[in-house]
Amino acid sequence: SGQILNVSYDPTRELYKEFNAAFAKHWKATTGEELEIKVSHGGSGKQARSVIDGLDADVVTLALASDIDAIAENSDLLSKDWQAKLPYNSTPYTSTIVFLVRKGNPKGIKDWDDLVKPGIQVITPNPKTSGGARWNYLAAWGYAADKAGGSDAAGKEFVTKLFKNVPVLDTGARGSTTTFVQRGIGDVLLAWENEAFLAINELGADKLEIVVPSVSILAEPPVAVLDKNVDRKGTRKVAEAYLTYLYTPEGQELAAKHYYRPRLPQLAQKYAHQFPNIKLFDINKFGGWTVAQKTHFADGGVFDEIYKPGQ
Amino acid sequence: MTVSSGFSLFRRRNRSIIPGFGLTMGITLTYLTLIVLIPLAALVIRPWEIGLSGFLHQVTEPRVLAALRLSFGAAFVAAAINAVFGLAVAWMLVRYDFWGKRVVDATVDLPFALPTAVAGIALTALYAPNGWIGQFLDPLGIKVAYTPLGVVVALTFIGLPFVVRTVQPVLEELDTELEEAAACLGATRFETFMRVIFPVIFPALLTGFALALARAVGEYGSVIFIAGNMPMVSEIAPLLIVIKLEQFNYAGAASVGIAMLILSFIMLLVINLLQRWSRRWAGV
Amino acid sequence: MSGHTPKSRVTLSEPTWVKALIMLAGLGFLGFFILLPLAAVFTEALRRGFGAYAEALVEPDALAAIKLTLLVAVIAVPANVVFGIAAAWAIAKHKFPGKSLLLTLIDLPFSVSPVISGLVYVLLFGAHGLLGPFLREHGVQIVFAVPGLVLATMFITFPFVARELIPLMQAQGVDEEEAAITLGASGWQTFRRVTLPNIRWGLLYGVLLCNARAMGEFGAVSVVSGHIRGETNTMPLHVEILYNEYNFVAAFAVASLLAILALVTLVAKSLLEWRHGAELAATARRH
Amino acid sequence: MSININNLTKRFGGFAAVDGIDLDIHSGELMALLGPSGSGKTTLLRMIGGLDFADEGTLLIEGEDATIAEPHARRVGFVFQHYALFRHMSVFENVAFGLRVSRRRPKISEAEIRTRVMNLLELVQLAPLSDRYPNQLSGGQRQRVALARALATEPRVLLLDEPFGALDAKVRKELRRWLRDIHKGMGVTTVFVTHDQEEALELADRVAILNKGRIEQVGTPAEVYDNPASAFVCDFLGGGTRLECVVADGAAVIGGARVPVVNDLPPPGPATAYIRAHDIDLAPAGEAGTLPAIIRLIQPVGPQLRLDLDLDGKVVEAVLDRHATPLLLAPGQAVSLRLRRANVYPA
Amino acid sequence: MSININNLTKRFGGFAAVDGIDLDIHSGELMALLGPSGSGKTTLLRMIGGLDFADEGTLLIEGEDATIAEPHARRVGFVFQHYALFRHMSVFENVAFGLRVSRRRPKISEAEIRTRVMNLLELVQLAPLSDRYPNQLSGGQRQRVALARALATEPRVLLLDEPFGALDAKVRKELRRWLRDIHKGMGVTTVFVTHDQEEALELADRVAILNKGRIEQVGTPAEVYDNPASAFVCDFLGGGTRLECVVADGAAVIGGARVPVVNDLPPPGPATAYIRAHDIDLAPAGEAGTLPAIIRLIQPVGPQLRLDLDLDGKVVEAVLDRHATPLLLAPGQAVSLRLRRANVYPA
Ligand SMILES: Nc1ncnc2c1ncn2[C@@H]1O[C@H](COP(=O)(O)OP(=O)(O)OP(=O)(O)O)[C@@H](O)[C@H]1O
Ligand SMILES: Nc1ncnc2c1ncn2[C@@H]1O[C@H](COP(=O)(O)OP(=O)(O)OP(=O)(O)O)[C@@H](O)[C@H]1O
Ligand SMILES: [Mg+2]
Ligand SMILES: [Mg+2]
Ligand SMILES: O=S(=O)([O-])[O-]
Repeated sequence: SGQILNVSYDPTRELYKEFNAAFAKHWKATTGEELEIKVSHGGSGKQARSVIDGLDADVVTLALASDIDAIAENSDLLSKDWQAKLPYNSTPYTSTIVFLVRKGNPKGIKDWDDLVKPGIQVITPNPKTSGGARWNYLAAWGYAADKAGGSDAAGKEFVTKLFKNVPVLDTGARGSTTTFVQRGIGDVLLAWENEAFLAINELGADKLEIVVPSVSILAEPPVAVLDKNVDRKGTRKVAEAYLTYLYTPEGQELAAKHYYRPRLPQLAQKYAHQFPNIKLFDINKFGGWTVAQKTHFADGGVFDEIYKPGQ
Repeated sequence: MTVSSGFSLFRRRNRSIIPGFGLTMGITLTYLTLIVLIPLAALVIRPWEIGLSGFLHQVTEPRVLAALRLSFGAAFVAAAINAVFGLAVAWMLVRYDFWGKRVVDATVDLPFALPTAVAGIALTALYAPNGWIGQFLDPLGIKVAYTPLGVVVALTFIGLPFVVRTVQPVLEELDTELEEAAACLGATRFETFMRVIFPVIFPALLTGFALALARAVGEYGSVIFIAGNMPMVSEIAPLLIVIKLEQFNYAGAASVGIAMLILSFIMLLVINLLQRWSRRWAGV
Repeated sequence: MSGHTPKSRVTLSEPTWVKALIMLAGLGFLGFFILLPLAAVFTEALRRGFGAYAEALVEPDALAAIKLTLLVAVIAVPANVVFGIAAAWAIAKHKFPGKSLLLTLIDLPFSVSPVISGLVYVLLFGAHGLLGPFLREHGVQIVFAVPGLVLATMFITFPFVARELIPLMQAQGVDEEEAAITLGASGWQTFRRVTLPNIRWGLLYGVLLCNARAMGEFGAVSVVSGHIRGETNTMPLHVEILYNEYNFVAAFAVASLLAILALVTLVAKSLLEWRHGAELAATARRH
Repeated sequence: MSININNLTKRFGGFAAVDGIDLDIHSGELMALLGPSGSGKTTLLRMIGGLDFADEGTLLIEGEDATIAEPHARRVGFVFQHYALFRHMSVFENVAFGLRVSRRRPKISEAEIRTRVMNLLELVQLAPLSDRYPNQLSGGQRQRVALARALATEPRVLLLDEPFGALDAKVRKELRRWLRDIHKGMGVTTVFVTHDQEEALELADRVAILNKGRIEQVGTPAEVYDNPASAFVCDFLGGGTRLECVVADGAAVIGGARVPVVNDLPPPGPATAYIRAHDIDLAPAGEAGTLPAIIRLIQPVGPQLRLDLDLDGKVVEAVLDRHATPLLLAPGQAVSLRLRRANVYPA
Repeated sequence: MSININNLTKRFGGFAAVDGIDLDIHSGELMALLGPSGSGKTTLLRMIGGLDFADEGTLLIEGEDATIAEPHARRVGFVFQHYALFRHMSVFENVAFGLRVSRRRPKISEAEIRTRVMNLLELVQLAPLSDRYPNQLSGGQRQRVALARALATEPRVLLLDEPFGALDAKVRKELRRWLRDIHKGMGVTTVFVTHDQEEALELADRVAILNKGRIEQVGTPAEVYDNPASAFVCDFLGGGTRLECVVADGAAVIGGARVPVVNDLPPPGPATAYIRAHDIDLAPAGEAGTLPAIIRLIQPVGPQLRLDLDLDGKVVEAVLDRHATPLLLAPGQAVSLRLRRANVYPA
């Protein structure tokens, strides 16, 4: 019987729990082989680092392309053009960033501008360690920059103000959700759309509600096969099938069920009612992940500047 | 007498009568080298690729400095709190009889045994604004969780047993005759404590303080849950190491690690000197 | 005038209000920092009743974590026991130059951040570490696998047994060993029949604490674990995972198991102290 | 500075460690409390010093009731068996301690403290060591520091618990004379505890002999040695060999020999006699009024000759002056014993 | 079972704790190593026992070189000062230990171990306590267990380090006699260390007196007491009062009085004389050949009268027999001293 390891990020726990079972069944049905699928979850950056350091993964399913880029850059596990190997930029599902507020929206938060008002506490994880947080950051930046006619200065000013309103920086998306929901800290949580839905289901529709901003970012969590590992372990076939299965209607159904926006047009349509209609911009606005990562999140990047003393 | 027996004579005259030195020393050094020294050497040589200037640049970044300041500052405050209250606890356990004393005594060691992550989660649950304790502090404007104060709380928790457990035996062995002698000479209870008891337990108190401090400086598991992790404010140095690691900045992570080691070492050295000074009467 | 009430040892007690203040400070401190966190763990664990509690513990991933934790402890603790006894024997029963340096080195892991303790093994055995590539070529996986967890745990708990035994054996001196040797006992017989019985409670105490810490370590193992569900998650890591799945009851249930372990350790320890107080009193009790 | 103890009792649990003791200690006197271990000596001394408080009875110091007074109010100096020196203070600071914490106002000036401490250190011959710490001193030196410290506050009464108990034989002997001299010089009422008979007899003006919390006898060393009031006292003060005897005609009859009795004669009938080793003379075998015995062992010890003699299967110890022993003695030899005197108590 | 020690030396760092010692211990003898603290007694004993190894010199036991032999190969029994009993073993098991770990083959049977241990416990009078643990015993009892344990392996040589050092005076005296009896009964060559002169003189067949790692004198108790080979030995063995004198005409002249010299006379000229307290007689003031003195203090101690006498400002101690002192003495009285004998050494 075979075994593969999927190294993923925090908010996909529920999705892959179900998806793995489904794929194992599918695999058994098509090949007759028993398949055991192991998963590892954690902050997206940490997971990428583990893979680089030798965590023996067959596939990675991370929060953003730059984390897989980092793997390609810092190891020889997969080639730099990994993103071209699967449809839709190797992103079988997408998501976006929405706001989670307390029931009844007591602070009256409607859109991004409300987040930088004095006295509003915003909860987001640390962009240095969390993939989700980087999407949060870029979504806010993009909104402000667009509003000012594409001015980076406006974007920077906006996120600087925004992070002044952040009282707690957890290391991962899940930590932030707990802080917001369980500890009662903050007025608004910036969250993956699927996290927001999950939080409402798991932790109480009576306590929370989702606020959809006017504009947000199209978050594309990518997937990839780690060539070197699968070749060494002889699992290439099953690993590729595993990721391809994400693109099948079955896989897409499961993604949708867990509030990821499906890519396949017919399913996207089927679940359109489930997802609010937001104007979305994508990462290319920032010149792609490689540039965005370097400009904003690398050591000495814009995000670090926000936390320079005396500001 | 042959040469060889002459040699063995020389050799055997200098040996100790208790056997097993070679074997046990061998085991000790081998294990120490494999488990501790080689891995730490790997840490120390890691930043070489960035050179000394790179190292200095890494550790003088404002965020690194702030984190180091927090880690060491909060650890210092926590150790100080433990010194004061730990002394009270030790005193209470040694000098007073009360119901449930044995149980209280046993629980002092809990922070040794309780996993730090569990402690972190539990403390956060308690001190969050809606927690058991936090709900009473919040209206007073006292925020514990997600502030440097929270870091101090977590570090106080993990350092708690050290002071108690180093002071307790010294207090137990403290000859009550000393106090009686002081009383006979006309000292008040307070004078007796300050002039007779305290100087004697001070070295032990210092040891406990140093141990609590050393443990607290590097603590990670219990702190990240309660700290809030705000850069420049409540971000501890070990977290910064983790963050740097996740940025694939190994040299940076190792640099911060080395900076912590060096600072801890200096700090412990100072405390050791202070301790030696405070026990100058013990040396012959 | 002489119808006084007898008092005793007035000279050695504080005024009642001082006494009350000290008790209040001591008990209050312990209450806030020990009792409440402990109560919080159990309250949360039993929030959904005992059924949910038990269920959380027999869930396969939880069982795997428990098994892994035990496995790690079963390897790391005996290794540290052998080391601790050897080090204590060499240090307490013999004279040699550099003894205090050796003592300092033994204490070293204690002042090293757990994160660093994990990091050093990644730097050594990671795919880009000093030895990693070589080991990988030969199919040896250390970090992100059980060996890494064991190594990090060994590092963290390295000083525990030695630290417990050294002061104890130093306080006991070499008289009894010398006596045994003059009576014709061999080195091993001396150790087995004279030294070991004398240090057994101190040793057991050291083992208990070493074990508790080995099972409870979080920071170091978190760095080298890889967090593979059902495979490289120890109990503390599993607690974090459950917690991150919003499965608070299960998280605290597993945590409470660790807390129970801690409590059992402490009860065993205080029973030991109660029955063998004098023997243990010689140890400086530092960890 | 006299001390009057009246029916003093101290119980631990149900057990009376000091059991209704009456004792008067005169002003300026050097009094020994002598008794076996557990006889209550320390307990009594601690009550005098105010370190323990009596369950019953009263204690007057200089006529004032001090039964429940605090130690410092009694103005006693206490010297502990194990010295209880402050380890972290130099010799000087140890002695100065009582002056520094004094409640007297105005505070004693630093200059005066210096003078007084150095005078005391001169007295105990430790002035050159004033900067040392206690653990840099020998046992005898420590004991002297302890004494100087107790004297610094000018106590009315000096109490010492087994002052030389922890010292070795030679130092013990030296310090005895020294203590006697100090006491003579200062004249402070002094009570010391000991379980060493020789020490008590050599040092004290009067000796109180305790047994099981009660006083058996109080008197000068000569009184208690020559005329022990009870078999316990006699035995405890080195009573010598114990032999059965019969009291008849105003003397003790032992194995047919009449032995003069020095203490109050018990009523006629069977009794117990104690014969001290010094009170035995050797005579050639067969002399009248003597007891036949066989020499088992001869041991010259310094100026003395110690003999173990076999008297009807019982070992009798005798001590002779080595230089004054005319007989040529050898083990196995048959000799006669002449018992010079005995202490006799009812059986 | 004789022991021949030849030029034995042991250094710690640069310091010679034992410095070229030669000593022959005869078979069956009871030898005392006597000396002040730090004189190297323990170090020498440990080398004999094989617990330390010499830097120089040789050590023969029964003619065989044992300089570097293991303790068990030497077949010595060692009794440690603080007993070093195995705390976790009963008295029985302590004594049986040496038999159980014996390398003799075939193993000693359990039945035989039982017999031998119980015999030994009978010998040391502890048979009823065989099930107790060391901490349930008194000091004297522990010492006897330690001795029984050392004897169990039938050593050729028994070594004891301050065997009674930790016991109180009374018990110490009892055990002395008991050890002498045991030694007599078993006849095993025995070496014991002590710093108590009386103990060495009373117990040993011969005494070796150590000073600073060297032997000052070896001889029977009477020899070393009567004829101390050096001022150190004389002083250490209770030399008495030290007085300046001049050697002339085969005698010592002290303050005009001629005093017979008992030891080898030093060359004429200034010298130091030691006069023992027992060697002083009192005579009415003004008698010829005497020294005038004034009585400072009279202390009856048991059977003796101890006097402090003032001789030209120097305190001289004298001991008289209380019952044989005809003069009526009082402090302040002027008397004459007749010095019976002196030990004299070059100044
Ligand atoms: N604090 C106490 N609690 C219980 N019993 C005590 C206490 N102090 C003394 N005793 C008991 O009282 C009795 C007398 O003790 P004390 O110390 O006065 O004797 P001692 O004559 O000084 O003996 P030693 O010569 O051994 O010092 C002993 O039986 C002792 O066990
Ligand atoms: N292991 C050692 N290391 C260094 N010096 C030592 C050692 N053992 C003994 N000495 C020194 O050697 C000298 C002789 O010591 P030893 O113990 O033989 O004396 P001792 O005659 O037994 O004295 P005591 O009567 O105090 O027991 C002392 O000055 C002592 O300090
Ligand atoms: Mg006492
Ligand atoms: Mg010695
Ligand atoms: O899991 S996150 O990387 O989105 O925090």
